[in-house]
Amino acid sequence: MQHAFEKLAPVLIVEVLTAIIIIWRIISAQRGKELFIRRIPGLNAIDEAIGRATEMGRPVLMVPGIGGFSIIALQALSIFSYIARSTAKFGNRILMPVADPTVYTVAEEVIRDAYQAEGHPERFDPDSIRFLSDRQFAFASGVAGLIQREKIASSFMFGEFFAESLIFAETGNMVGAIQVAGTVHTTQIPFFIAACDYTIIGDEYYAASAYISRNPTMLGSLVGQDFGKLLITVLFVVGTVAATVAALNVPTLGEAGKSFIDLFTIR
Amino acid sequence: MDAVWQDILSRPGIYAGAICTIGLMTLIYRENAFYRFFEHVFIGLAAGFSIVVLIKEILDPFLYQPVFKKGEWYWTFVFMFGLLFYFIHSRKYNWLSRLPIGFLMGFSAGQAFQGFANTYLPQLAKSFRPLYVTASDGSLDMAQSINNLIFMIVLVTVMSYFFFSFEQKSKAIRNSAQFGRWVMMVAFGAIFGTTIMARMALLFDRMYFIFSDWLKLVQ
Amino acid sequence: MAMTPKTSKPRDLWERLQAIDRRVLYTLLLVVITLPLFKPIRLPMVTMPSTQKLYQAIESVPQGGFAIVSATWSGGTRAENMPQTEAILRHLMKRRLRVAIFSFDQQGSQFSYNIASRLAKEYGYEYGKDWVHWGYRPIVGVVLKSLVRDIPSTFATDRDGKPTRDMPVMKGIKDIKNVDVIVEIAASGIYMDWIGLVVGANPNLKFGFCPTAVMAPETYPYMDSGQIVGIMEGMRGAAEYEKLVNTTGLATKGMGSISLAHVLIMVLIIIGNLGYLATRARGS
Amino acid sequence: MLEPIVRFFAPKPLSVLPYYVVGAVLFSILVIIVLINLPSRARKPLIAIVTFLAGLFYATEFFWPIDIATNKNFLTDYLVPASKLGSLLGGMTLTLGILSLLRVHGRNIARLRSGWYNSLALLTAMVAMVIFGLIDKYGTDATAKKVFNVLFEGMLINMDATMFSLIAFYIVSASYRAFRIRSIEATILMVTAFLVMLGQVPIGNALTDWLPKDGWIASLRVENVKQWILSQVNAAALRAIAFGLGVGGLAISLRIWLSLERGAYFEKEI
Repeated sequence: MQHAFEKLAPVLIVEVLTAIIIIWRIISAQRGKELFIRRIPGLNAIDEAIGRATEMGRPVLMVPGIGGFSIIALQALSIFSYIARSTAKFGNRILMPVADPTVYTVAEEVIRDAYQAEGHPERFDPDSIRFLSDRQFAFASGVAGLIQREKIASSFMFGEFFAESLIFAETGNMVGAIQVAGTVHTTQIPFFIAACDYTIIGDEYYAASAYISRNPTMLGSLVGQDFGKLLITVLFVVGTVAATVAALNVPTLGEAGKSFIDLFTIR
Repeated sequence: MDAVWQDILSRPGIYAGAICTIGLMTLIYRENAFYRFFEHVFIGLAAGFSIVVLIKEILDPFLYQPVFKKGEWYWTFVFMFGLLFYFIHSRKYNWLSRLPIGFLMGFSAGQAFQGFANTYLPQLAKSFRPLYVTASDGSLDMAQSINNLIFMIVLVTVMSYFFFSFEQKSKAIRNSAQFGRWVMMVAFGAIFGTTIMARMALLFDRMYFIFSDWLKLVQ
Repeated sequence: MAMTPKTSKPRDLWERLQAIDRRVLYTLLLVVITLPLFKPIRLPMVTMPSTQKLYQAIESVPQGGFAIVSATWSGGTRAENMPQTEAILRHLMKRRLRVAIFSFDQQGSQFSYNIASRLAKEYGYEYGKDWVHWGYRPIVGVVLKSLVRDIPSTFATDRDGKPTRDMPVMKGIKDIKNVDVIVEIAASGIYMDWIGLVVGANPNLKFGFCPTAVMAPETYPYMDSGQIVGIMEGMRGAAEYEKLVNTTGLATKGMGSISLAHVLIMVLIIIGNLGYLATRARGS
Repeated sequence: MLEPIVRFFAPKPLSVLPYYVVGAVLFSILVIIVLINLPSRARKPLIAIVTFLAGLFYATEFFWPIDIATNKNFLTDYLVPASKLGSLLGGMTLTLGILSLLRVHGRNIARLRSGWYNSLALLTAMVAMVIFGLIDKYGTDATAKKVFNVLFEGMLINMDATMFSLIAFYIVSASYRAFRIRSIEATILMVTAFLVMLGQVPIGNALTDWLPKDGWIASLRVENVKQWILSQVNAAALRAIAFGLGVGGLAISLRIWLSLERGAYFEKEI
C-alpha cells in the first residue's frame, strides 16, 4: 500500500483516527490531568541497575542498537538521556558504543545535554560515546570486547537489534552485569529474555520515554496510543463476528458482514 | 617449509581468513590479547570499507555524477546543508547542526504514515477469521474453527497486555493481560527454538571452513 | 526474567548440574559440531513432503530436458545453500538433463561454478555440450523479463564471455517454453520475482525453490497453490535430498552436526532442571 | 510564472556549470552567515519548520489523491531523489564517526597507552582498506585488486561469519541457564522451545514417527505440533505485538514531526 487513496477506508478509520486521538490526548494532557500508567517492571529496574554500578564503581553500558537514524533510535536516545541524567548525578562512568554515524552525532548532543541539565557538564567525557562501526558484526565484536575489558556493571540495550543481540546479552551476563533491554524487533526478544534480567516487550519500548520521564505531554500520547490499540482490538472482534456471520450465510447480516470485511481488505 | 610458503602464497585469502576466524573465536574462552588484536583489525577494515562504500555508492553516484557529469548543480545545496552537521563540535554555533538533524528526523517521521499503512493495515482484514468454518463437503470443520477461535483469543489478550493507561483494576483486563503475557512466552519460546537451526548451520560452516577449505582434512 | 544467580560456588552434584561452566558447554558444542565432518552419522530421518515433491518433479522430466539453476547466495549462507546447490545439480546430472547455471550474486556465481565443475567430472558432463554456466547477472527484473521471451540473447555469453549461440547445450532453446525445470537456490525472497515474471509464462514449467530454513515458512502458501513444485528447506531439506539421490554429502554431515547440537541443548536443559528440582526439593 | 524557476534549476551544460556550482556554494555560505546571526528565539521555530517540512513531503505524498492507472500523484516521482537526498545527508555524518575513531585511537598511539599497537592495527587496516578498495573500484592494478580480495573476502567476510557463528555458543549457554522451571513464564518458554526444537530436527520427528500420518492423531506428531504453534499461536501473538508497535511508532513519529517531543535534547535552550 503506497498511497492512502488505494483504500481510503482503513486509512481513515484506523490510521488517521488514531493519529487524531493521539494529538488530542497530548494537547489535553498539557492542560494537566492526573494520568495513571501501569507498571513496566523493566523500566523500574533502571535506577536499581545504575545504583549497582555506583556501588561497584564499574561503568554503565548503553547500546542504541545497530539501526540507522530513525524514530526508533531517537526513542532509544530519549531513554539513554534519562539514564545519563542519573549517571551525571552519581558520577558513574558511561560507555556508549554507536553503530550509525548519524545516531552517533545526535547521541553526543543528547548525552551532553543531559549532563548539562543535571548541572555537571564537566563530568561529561566525549570519548565515552564512540562510533565503532556501521558493520553489524564488526560492531558486535567491538562491543563484546568492550564489555569484557571494562567489566561493566550494568548494561542497557534499547533500539534496533538483530542477531547480534545475544552476543551482547551473553557477554554481559558473563561479566555479571545487570541488564535491561528492549527492541522493536520481536524476533530478538526471546534472546534478551533468556540472557537479561529485565526485558521490555513490544510497545513497552515506545512507552518507555513517557513512563520514565512522567512528562505530561508524553503520558497524554500514551493514553492516545491506548485508544488506538483499543480501536484495533474492537475491530478484530467485530471483524471476527462479521466473518462468522458471513460464513454462516445469515440473511442480511451475512451480507453486512461481507461488506464490513471488504471495507478493510486491501488488494 | 617451502611447500607451506607456496601454499600460503597460492591462497592467501584462505590463510588470512583462517587466522582471523580462530582469532575471533577465542572470545568464547575469554577476552584476550589475540582477540583484541583481531577485533581492532576487524573494526578498522569495516571502517575502511564504509569509507569506500560512502565514496562509491553515495558521494560518487548522488553527488559527483549528478553535479559534474549531468549538470544537476542544485545538489550542491544538499552538500552545503550537510556541512552544517560539522558545527556540532562548535561551542557557540552548535545549534546549527540541529537543522540537518531535524530535517532527517522529519524525513523519518513523515514516512510513518505510509509505513503504518503498508505494514499493518493489510493485516487487519487477514485477522478477520470466521469462528465457523465449513469444510469442502459443507460440514463444520471443527479443527479449523477451534484454531480460529484460539487465534482471536490470542490476538485480543496480547493486545490487552499493551494497554498502559486503562486502569487495570478491572479483574477481567488484568487476567486477560496476564494470559496475553503467557501466550507471548509461547511465541518467544517458539522463535528461540526455530532460530537454533540457523545458528548451528553457521558454526558448522566455520568448522567446514577450517577443516576443509583451509586444512583440507575433509573431502 | 527474574534475577539470575551471578557468582556462587556450587557445592554438591545437584548444584553442579545447575552451574556447569560455560567453557565445558562450548567444548561439547564444538565436539558435536565438528565430529560429523570427519565421521558422518546417519540419524533416522523423516523426509518432508516438500522435499519429496521437488524430487518427484525433477524425476518426471524426460532425459535431455533443459534445466536452469540459479544460485543467488553468498558466503554468509553457504552452509545451507551450498549443499542445496550440490544436491540439485547432482540429481539433474544423474538424470542426464541439460543444465544451465547462473547467479544474481557474484559470489554465488563462483561457488556454483566450482560445485558444477567438480560434479561434471564425476558424471562425465562436458562443458558446452551438457552444461553451461552463464555467470553473474545483475538486475533481477530485467533478466527474468527477457529470459521469458528470448533465452539466447539474454544469455548470449557464458561466464568467461564466450558466445553461447553455437554451444550444443543450448540447441533448440529459444524461450521459456523450451525450459522444463527451473530451480532457484537463494537466501532471499527472490522466488516472488520468478513467480511474478516467469512461472505463469509456461504452464509445463516446474519451478523449485531452495530457501534457507529461516525463509522457508513464508514460501509454503506458494507450494500449496502449485506455483512452486517443491521446496528444499535449508540444510535439513538438502540432507533429505541427499538421501533421495543416494549420496552422503555436506548436508548429511551438517544435519548430523545440527541434530546433535539440538540434542545437546535439550539434554542440557533437562540436566539443569533436574539439578534445580533436586535442590529445590531438598530446600523445602 | 513557474517556468523561469524550472529553467533556473534545470541541468546546466558543462560550459556554465562551474558558475552555478560556485554560486550555490557562495549563496549557501551567505545563508549560513545569516543563520549564525539569527536571534536565539527564532532558532527553535526554524528547526521545527525544517522538521515539519521534511515530514510534510512524505505525508503529502501518501495522502494526496492518486492517478489510479499509474498509482502516482504529483510528488511520487520525487521519492527517489528524496531518498538520495536522505542517503547523501546521512552519509555525510560518516566523517564524524570516522573522526571519532581517529581521535580515540590516534590518541592511544600518540601517548603509547597500553594496547596502542591495537589502535595502530585498526588505523592501518582502515587505511589499507580505503586504498585498495578504491583501486579495486576505480583502478586497474591487478596486484592491488588481489590485495583487496584478501582484505575483503579473505578477512572481512570471514570475520563477519565468525562473529555471527559465535551466537551458536551463546545460544547453548543461554538456553541451559534460562530454561529452568523457576516460574510459570520460564516454564512456558522452555516447554515451547523444547517442542519446537524437537520438531526442527529429523531425530525429533523420528520420536513420533509411529503415529499415523492422517487423522486427528496425526496432529500429535512433533512436526505438526511445531507447525501448529508457529502458524496459530505464534502468528497471532506476533501480529498483536506488531499492531502495538505500529501505534507506538505512529505516536512517536507524530510527536517528532510536530515538534511535540520532550526530553533533554528537545527542551534545551539554544
